[in-house]
This record gives sequence, structure tokens and C-alpha cells, in this order.
Amino acid sequence: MIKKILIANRGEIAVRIIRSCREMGIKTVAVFSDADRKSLHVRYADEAIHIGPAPSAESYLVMDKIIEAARISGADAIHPGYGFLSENAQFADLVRNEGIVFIGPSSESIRLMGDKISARNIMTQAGVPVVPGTREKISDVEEALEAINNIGYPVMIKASAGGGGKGMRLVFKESESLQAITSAKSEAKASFGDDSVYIEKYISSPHHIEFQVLADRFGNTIHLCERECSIQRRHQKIVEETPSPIMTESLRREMGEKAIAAARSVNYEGAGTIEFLVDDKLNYYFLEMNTRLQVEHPITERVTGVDLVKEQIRIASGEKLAYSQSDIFQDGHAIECRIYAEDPDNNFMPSPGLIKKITEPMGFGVRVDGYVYEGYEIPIHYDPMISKVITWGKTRDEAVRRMRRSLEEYYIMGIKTSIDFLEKIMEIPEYINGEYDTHFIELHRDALFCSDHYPAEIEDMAMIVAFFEYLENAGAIKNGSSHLNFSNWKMQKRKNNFNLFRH
Amino acid sequence: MIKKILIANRGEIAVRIIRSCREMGIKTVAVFSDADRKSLHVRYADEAIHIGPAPSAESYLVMDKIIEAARISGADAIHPGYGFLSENAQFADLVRNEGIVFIGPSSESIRLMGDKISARNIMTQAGVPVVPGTREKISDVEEALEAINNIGYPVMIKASAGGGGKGMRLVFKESESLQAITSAKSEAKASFGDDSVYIEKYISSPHHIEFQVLADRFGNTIHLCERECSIQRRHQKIVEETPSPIMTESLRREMGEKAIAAARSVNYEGAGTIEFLVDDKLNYYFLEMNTRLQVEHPITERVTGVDLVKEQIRIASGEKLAYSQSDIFQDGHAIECRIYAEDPDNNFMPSPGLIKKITEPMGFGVRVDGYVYEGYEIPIHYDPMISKVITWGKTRDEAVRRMRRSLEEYYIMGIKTSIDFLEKIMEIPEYINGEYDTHFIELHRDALFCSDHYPAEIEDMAMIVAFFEYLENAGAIKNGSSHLNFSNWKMQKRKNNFNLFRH
Amino acid sequence: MSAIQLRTGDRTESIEILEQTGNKVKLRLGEKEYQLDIVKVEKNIFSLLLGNKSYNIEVVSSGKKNTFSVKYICHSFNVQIIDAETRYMQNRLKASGEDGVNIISSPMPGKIVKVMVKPGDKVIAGQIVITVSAMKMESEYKSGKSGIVKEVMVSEGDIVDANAPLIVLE
Amino acid sequence: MSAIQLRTGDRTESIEILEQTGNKVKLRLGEKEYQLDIVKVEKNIFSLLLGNKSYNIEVVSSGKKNTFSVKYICHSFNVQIIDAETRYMQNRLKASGEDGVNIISSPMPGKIVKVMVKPGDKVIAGQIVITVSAMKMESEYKSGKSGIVKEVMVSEGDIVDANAPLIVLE
Repeated sequence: MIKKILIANRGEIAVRIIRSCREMGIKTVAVFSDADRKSLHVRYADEAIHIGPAPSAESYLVMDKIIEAARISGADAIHPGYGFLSENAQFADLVRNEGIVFIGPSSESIRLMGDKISARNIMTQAGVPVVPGTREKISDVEEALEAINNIGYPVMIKASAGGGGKGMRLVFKESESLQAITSAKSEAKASFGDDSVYIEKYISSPHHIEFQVLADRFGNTIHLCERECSIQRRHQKIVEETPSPIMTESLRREMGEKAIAAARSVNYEGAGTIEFLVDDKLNYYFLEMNTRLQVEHPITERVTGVDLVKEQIRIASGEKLAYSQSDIFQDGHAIECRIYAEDPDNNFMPSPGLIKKITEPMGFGVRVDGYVYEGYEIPIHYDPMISKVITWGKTRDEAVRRMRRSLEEYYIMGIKTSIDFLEKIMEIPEYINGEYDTHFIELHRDALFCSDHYPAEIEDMAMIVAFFEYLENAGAIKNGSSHLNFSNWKMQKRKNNFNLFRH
Repeated sequence: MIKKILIANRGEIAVRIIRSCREMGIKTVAVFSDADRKSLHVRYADEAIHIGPAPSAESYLVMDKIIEAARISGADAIHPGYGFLSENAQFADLVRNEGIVFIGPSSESIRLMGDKISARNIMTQAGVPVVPGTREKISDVEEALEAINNIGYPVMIKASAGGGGKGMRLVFKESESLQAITSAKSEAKASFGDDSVYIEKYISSPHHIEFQVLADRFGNTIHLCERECSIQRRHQKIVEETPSPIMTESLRREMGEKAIAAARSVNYEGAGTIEFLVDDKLNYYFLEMNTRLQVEHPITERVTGVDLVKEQIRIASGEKLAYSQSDIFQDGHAIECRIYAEDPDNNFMPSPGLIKKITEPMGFGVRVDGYVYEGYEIPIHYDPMISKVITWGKTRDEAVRRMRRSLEEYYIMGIKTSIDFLEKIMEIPEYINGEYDTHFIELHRDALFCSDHYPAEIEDMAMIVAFFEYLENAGAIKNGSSHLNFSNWKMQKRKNNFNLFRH
Repeated sequence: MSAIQLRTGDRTESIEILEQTGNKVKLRLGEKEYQLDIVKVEKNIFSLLLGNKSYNIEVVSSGKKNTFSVKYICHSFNVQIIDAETRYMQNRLKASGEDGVNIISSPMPGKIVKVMVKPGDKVIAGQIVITVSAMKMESEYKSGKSGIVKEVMVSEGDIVDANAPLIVLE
Repeated sequence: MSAIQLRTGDRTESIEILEQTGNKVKLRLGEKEYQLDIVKVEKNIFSLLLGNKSYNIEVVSSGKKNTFSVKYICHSFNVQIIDAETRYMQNRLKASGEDGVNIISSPMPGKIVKVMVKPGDKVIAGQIVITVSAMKMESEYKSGKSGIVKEVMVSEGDIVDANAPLIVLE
């Protein structure tokens, strides 16, 4: 069994990995840049090693420094977390060549899944559906019509030489197709001097649904059901849930089998995720495989009860999977909201800075995975995600209500965060009813970005509080009731005490 | 459905109830004494009403004040929490006579279960076993021998007029019984002038195991399995878990049925708990019924997924139980540790006072239900329990390790707490193996109260940290790196900024 | 007029404490009178009882003198306290004509990636003048007004705070 | 001897900073030299790196001047800083004979339930002199020494802080 793990990462995921290591009795080594001396992962780990200046390219991304740190500390394994070097095949090789365990799949698996074309080909061979489309240029109208018929409506016609929307046509039915092809071709000709096109299935209301898999080195591969990740802003997930509101038992079984087949096709080992695009008819298409832990892994942990980091470590230690497929079921419903240090009302502009006050939600069915604390200054150099709130409910409705309650309890002062924005999402009827796809944020702009409506009283209270804070800062009410630490009798007693020892 | 609930309580349970109300969209009203203006339940509730001076007898226990507060705020229901007025039949009547819903059973149920003798008789009639024993004085030796044979060994012979251990004899086998009876009788005669005795079954290694029940007003009663509560100090539970390490599936079914029978025998409605004494042969005996929510209810919530406060509210609103017995099963394992403001090394002396710093545990499988925060001064007037840590694991072993990790993460500075003491419990092999009964704390005194062993380095580090804190307080390193808020470049920028607007 | 005024958004109100006994305060805000129980429960957090209603309100300094960011659940307010000193400073600035200075400042902390102008350049409102990067995202900033660049206060590669002055126009 | 000394339990050591560059400190504690990276990360919390080992240590004032409660996981220490001022005060007390005063003080905050002695009474070591109640629990306190009660500083019903002086013996 692994005895000491170096975590080649920072932020919430480093802290989260350390927690599982502690529960397993495994020692941990943190690495940190100049900007991270005060970061929580440095404080929580058993050991911590400095690896360079603030920019990732000079610290967290420098393979030699990470490996050197592992050598210095005597770590027998490296956990890469997500991001940084986690999907770098060369790093996996370097680590293993040093005789250190890399907690992740083989570099070969990383390489095959890291290249979109090779991944698409392997999936097709493994019988996993990919988004249908022509993969060669078409110039002939008849050929184009035939391709469309093979693919099925709706389709998107795109100029081969295209870009910027020129020569693009969305076709919903056969009666439109001839006209669409000819006009696309002529626009393409006019724009690029090339009238060839290619045709792809158009996924009109897509869902991003992914399957978590676990595989050991003995050929045992299981899936841990799906995560629905369609709520995105700027192509980044912000709310995830499991089960997916659109999932059926038979589709879960089918997609789960495909996910296992996908993992098996590259001899996958460890924890990985197969991402699919699912259309409104519940057709699904392979998108990509993430060969590492996902940000949103906690919702799977909550409904299946499986600690995914512990399983990663056990698999990397050469153990057999402790679970078979029949052990895995989803109990209840879990939602994750990602808290970013950003200003949603200002085009999601990053908002690093000093955390002046933080109050985290607690109670039944609430998990918070974060890394910032009161007095911590979030550096400008890294990802703006500062924490994740995960709620669980016996039903989806309960999980949503619990999330709303938790976001209400969550206060972070000093920087802008996405907490209020997420709270608004939880109040949109379509979200509450589970009727959404990847267009959700866009569709509900008005409700999500609208200015606040509140009773006039609230503004008055805010002004009054500012006034009292001002008074206190000015020392005007120093001995008044607003003074935090001591009630009056206590002050009295303390004074007596003091006098006694001095008289 | 109930729209606004007054919580006739304080501390962690008031906050916990408010959380469920928020998730249900129900408004909440807090009540508070002079000592509790800054208490968290006042801050979390939608409304808060002052009800008198600090001592409970002049505030939280004054029925008229509570009812008046409900009337003022327009609350249509009162949740009594635990302790205070929660098992006061007269209060339940007064509330209902005001046309306000009392969230709890009928006053009749409270009364019947509140009296030990009536409860014992009702249980006997309902076929629920009670601790066997004679209920009349015995003077005749033959009669005493016959009673012992009926009860079965071991038995305790006690002087009817007794006290202080005089005239008491523990008898393990028949060969000892005649000698024991005669010597007990003569000692009783000498001590009290009365040689009559009575005989009770002696439970040698008892476990405190309780069953949670839920009952609606339509006669549906279910149990939510057991809680093992044998780890006690001064007859107060400090660690609870579910499932019980000694429980078997068939015993659970049998005791669960008896718990349901017990609740039915008093037409119970709401959430209640049947406490049993279980001996090392797994014989079980009714001890008492608590006709309210228990402190340790969260472990049941965690393994069954049922939010007990919500169920209380739904039942009180006149709804039918949403669960049938077959819906209830224990998923994984949950442990609760109660955090007290007390000094375990000093005979558990209370330690109220100012919380100078608090860091709560987080992450997968951890729930904290508390009410104290940084800057809060724990009053001297109420219960020393300040929070509860609940951990869950797929297995008991995982739950124990997670509890250890959580207690390690939990820092409360300014007062003494039981956190370190609980951490020691989690390290005792017998606890880890689930081999314990109510004698646990007593049996492991040496390990639990022993002085710390630690590397000399730790003491050195502690001295160094104290020195640096002293230096900082003395202002010696005001602009040094130990200064929390601003890194150097920031100070520089701020200065520029300031100059700019002033020049 | 020597009373203290509070400003949030476009609204300015005077405030006056009429009575105070311990936590219990009677005050006038603009035309309205409030009777409330206000107590600072934690660093940066006040608990208010108005009637029976309980408000838990967080407040921190916004970085500017006498200006506070206040938050109640999802509602945020920026409140400026206008006391005698503030008024004096404002009047002085007005008298010296210095309030006419146009400063383009950084809306977020970050690293200066590119400065597109130099002293003496003419800029027009809406022109992109600087690029700042933070947390893996680059943002371009436009000048709000037209004018001549008087001073560029930062260089490429500099790390700046939010609200740090970047460019002075005249 | 002007160096600062630290006392915890029975152990007293002198401490001296030999070098300091930013967080990096070289110091001597008693006979041992340490090279460490020490930084205050939060109010009351220091992070130390010694070699590569990471320590997260909490420290608060114990209530007494220059005395700190320090905690590392489940290990607690009470550390007193003996600087020039402390030594001066201690010497003064010694010279005036005032360190001989015997004070029975409250080991916990609470309410005085019963005072069993009055000025002029003779008490013997081990005699119960006062009952204090807190958090639904009553505790009886014994006198540690024998002597004559000089002063009773509290009355029944009083609420006292931890370490509050209750009774002075002479």
C-alpha cells in the first residue's frame, strides 16, 4: 500500500485529496509556489515543499520540480488532481520512470484519449456512438443530399473552408435541404472561393451528461452512473447534478455499458469520466474522456457512497476493485454548485483578493469543499474556483431546496463571488422542474442578471449598519453595547482582577 | 400546511430546526433570553422575540411567555426541540388550547410515558419486555429463592428500605443464592431495622440501544432502526452510532416491532424514541420513551436519508406518513460525537466563555450541527453542549476514521472542549472494534485521561509560536511578513492610491 | 448642515440617533423613524431586530475611506458616509478643480499584459487602452472619456490591485 | 540577563532570533537551533514549516499578560513569555512580599451559589469554602491552603469570570 503521497496541485482539490489520505493513514506532501505559502493545502499537508515562483508555468507545471519534491520528501506516489499536469502523458511516464506511482491511468490511455481524432476513431471501433457527420469535403449536391439522408435531420451544413458563420445552414426538414445546400455552397464560394461543404448532425437542445468509471488493473471496470452538467457559462460547468432529470433506467444501463466499453478500449485504469452529448430524443454521442478526477466528482460520491479518491489510491496501489457493478446504485439526489471568485454582473470578471469574512453553510445533507479562509488572499495567478457546495436530498426537490438554503447561509465578504447568481438559478422554475439544457443560462439571462428587487426597508437597514460600523471605527461607541468581546459585568470583573494583582 | 413556526428553544437544536423550516419555505420565530441576544438562533430566524432574563426558569421555561410570543408573531405552530418544555404535558395542552399546533405527541402520550410506573405497566401489557424483578417486598427466604429462579441469574438482591449499597448482594449462580439472601437480610435488618428485600435482574454489560419511531395520526407507525448510545460519561451520552455493532438483522426486526408496539400502546403521534437496555446475551428491556426529538437524531437521518424535523412538521400538519416500513433501511454507518464546553481532564468541569477562534471540519461524509461562532460568548446559564459532529462511512471503519480526521480538523480556541477527549475515544482499539458497553469510559480511564505523549519538537514549536505572537502583539514585527493582510506590493499600491487622491 | 449623511446609489439621506439604551436605538433616516435593536455579533456582522424581524447583515470596508460594502442575503449595497471631513475634502477638491482629473483605474486585481497608449497620446472614449490578466482570463479596458494621456502609472508585467490608478487623462 | 525567556510547565528556555529574511527565521531555543519558515496565516493561527514538515498551530492569549495558550492538534501548552517587564514586576512583588498572598479564585465562570466562610474565619487546606454553578452543574471548591479569611470578594448570586478572585487568605 502507498505510504506517502505528493499532491501535485493546489486549492480545493489538494485539500480534498489530503482529507482522504488522512482517513487512510497515508502521509501527504504539498507543493507550493511563492503565491501559495499561506494556502490551505500547505497547512493541511504533513509536509510542504516550495517549487518556485507564482506563475504555474514556473511552478505547478514544471515536471522536474514536482518529481524532485517527491524525491526529497520520499513520497512513493503522486496524485495530480485535475488541471495542471493531470492529463499530461509525458509527466505520467516521467513519474513512473522514477519508480514513483502515478495515481492515474497509463500514459498510453492519456495519449489516446487526449487526441480528439484518435479518440473518435477508437470509440467508433468500440461501438460507442459519436456525433454523426461526413468526415470528407463534399462538392456534389447529390452527394450532399445523400449524406444528409444518412445522417438524419436536423443537420448543419458547414463550409469546408469556413469560419464566422459564413456558408452555414441549419436544415430541419427534407423540403429545405436542396435550397440550403445550394445557398450554402454559393455563399461559401463567394466568401472563401471554395464551395465544398461538410455535414454534421445538429444537436439542438444538447445535454452534457457524463459517466464516472472506475477500473482496476485486473480488467474490472464499472460505472458509477451519470452526472448531468448542462448548466454552463462560457462553456464551463457551474451546476451539476445526479441523477440527470432526463435519464431513464434503461438509458442509464445502455450508456453505462458504452462508458465501460470506452474505458476498456484504451485499457483504462483508475477513475475516469466519459462525456456524452445527449439530444432531446435521448440519442447520445461520445464527446471526450477525461482521464483524471473531475471537479464535480462529489455528487457521485454522495449518491453512491464511494470515496473516489480512496478508490484511486487503492487501484494505484494494485488492489482489486472493491465494488462490482451490482453494488452501485444512486441513493437520493445530489447537486453541486461551483463558487467562483468572479463578478457575474460584470461579464464574470475575475475577482481575486482578500477574504474579509466567510461563513460556510452547515447541517444535514450539506458538504462544502473549499480552500479559502478568513484572512486569505486569493492569488491572481490561478483558477477562480474557490469552493463547491454539494447538497443531497431524498428527492431532487429536497436537494434543490437544500441548495437554496445553503447558498443563503454562505457569506463571503471582500471579493465578488457567484453565490448570489447560483441562488437565482435555484429559483428559476425551469431549473426547479429539471427542464433545461446547455442553453439554460443564455435563455434565462433576464431573470439571472436582472437587478435586485427588495423591500425599501432592506436598503434602509444596509445604510444603518454602515453608519454603525462607521461609528464603531470612529471609536464613538467604544464602550457601548456594540462592543464585541465583553459584556459589562465582565469588564468590571477584569478590572477588579487587574487591580488586585497590582495594588 | 403550517406556515410559521415558533421554536421554543435555543442553541444548536433551534438552528437545526430553522434549517429544515427554511428548506420547507416555512417562516420561523426565535425566542431569546437576555443572555441570548447574540445567539445564532436569533440571527437565523425570520423573527425573534425577547422573553425574559437569562435563567431558564424566567424565560425558556415560562409557558405563558412562549405562548404570548407565538400570539404576537402570529406563529401557527410551536416546535419545542428537546429539553426545556418539550416533554411537558401541560405545555402541550396550553399550546393546543390557544389553537396553535404543538409539534409533538398528545399530552396524554407525554403523561403516560413520563411516569416510570405507568410506562412500565403499559409496556408489560403491550408485550414489551421490561427489566424483570419482584415488585413487592419479600421477607420469606423460600419466596425469595423462588423469585430468583423465576427471574434467572444474575440477580441483584436489594434491601427494600435500602440505600448506599447496604443489604445489596449480586448473585451469579444458584449455589450462592441462599447465603446471599440471608446475609442481605441480616445486613438490611442491622442497617434499617427491616429485613425485607426485593430482587431484580442484573444487567451486567448493558448497552443503551434506542429505536427511532415515526407515527402519523392515521395509525401508521414505523421505526427507523436503532441507535447505539452506550458511550456515556456521568450518565450522559457522548458518542452514538448506527447501526449498533451488536445488532443482528433478526434482533433489529424484533426490537423494531416492539418499539412500534410501545408507541402504539399510547397512540403516539410524531417522532419519538424507545430506549432499551440490552444485555450481553442480546436480551432487551424497555427503559423509557422520549416523547420528542433526540440530540442524536442526525445519525438516523444520515443512514436512512429521512429529515426527521421535516417529518415532525408534516405529521403535525396532519399529513400521512410518506414512508412505509419497507422504505426504511440503513445505508452505511453514521457516528455522532457531542462537543461539550467542558474540561474532561478536570472532572468535566463546565467551560463557558468567549470563542476566540473556531475552525470546523468539512468534506465528504461530515456534518456539523452547532451554534457557536467566533466572537460568541457561551453563557453560563444553559447546557454545555455546543455542537455535534456527525460522520458517515460506507463501513463502520470508514466512519470511525472520518470522525478521527474531522475531530483533528476541529479547532475551538478560548474555552475547553471535549474534542481531544473524543479523539482519544476514536483511537481506543475496543472502540475501533465496536467492543464496548456502558462501562467503556470507566474501563478506559487510563488511556482516556492519560497525559499527552508527543515529540519534544512539538513543545518547542508551541514555545516559538507563543514568542512570535508576543512579538506581534508588542508591535515588534508590524511590517514584517507575519502581518496578515497585505503583501508588500499591495501596501505599496495602496499608498500610491492614497497619495493620488490627496495631492 | 453638520449632520451625517449616507449615500447609496443615487439616494442620499441624513441620519440621526434620537435615543439609545444599550442595543435599543431610535433613529431617523431621512424622513423615516426606526426603533430597532442593533448589535454587532461578529467582526463584520450586525444583527438587527426591527419589530420582531431578524436581519443578519454583513459589512466590510470597501477600501475607500468611509465607504462600506453591505450585504443582506443576496442584496449588496455600497454605502458612503458623508461626514464633516468628507465634505471638507470634497469642497477642497472642487475648489482646486482637481475633481476634474480623469483616472482610468483597474476594475480588478491582476497583471498588466499590455498598455496601448503613452503620455501625450490622444484617446477617445471607448478606445481600448490596456489589457489586464487575472485567473487565466484577459480583459481589455476602455477609456470612459476622451482626452490626452498625461501619465501612464503602470508598466507591462506589473501586478496591480483593484481600483489601482492606471492612466491619468487631462 | 536581558534575553527573553519562555516557560511552559516546568521548562524554561531562552530564545533568540539569529537571522530573519521574510518568513524564514533562524533562531535558538535553549540549546537547540531551528531554521524554519513561520507565517501568521489567520488571526490566532501560525503555519510553520520545519524542514518540510508542516505545522498548523493555534495561539490565543490566556487572559494573563504575556501568557499564551498554544494548541497543535490535541496537544495544548500554556506558554509564558518572561521579558524585562515581567521580571521587574515579579521582583517587585517578591520584594514587597505580596507574592505570599493566598487567593482562592474561580476555576470557571459561573454563579456563586453559596459562600461557606466569612472574614475572620479560620480555614484548613481541603475545606470546602464556596459553591459555584454553571451550565446546570454545581461545583464545590476547596481551599488549597490553611489560613484566616481576610476578605470575601463575592456574594451569593454574583456572576463571576474564570480566574476571578473569590476569597483572600492571610
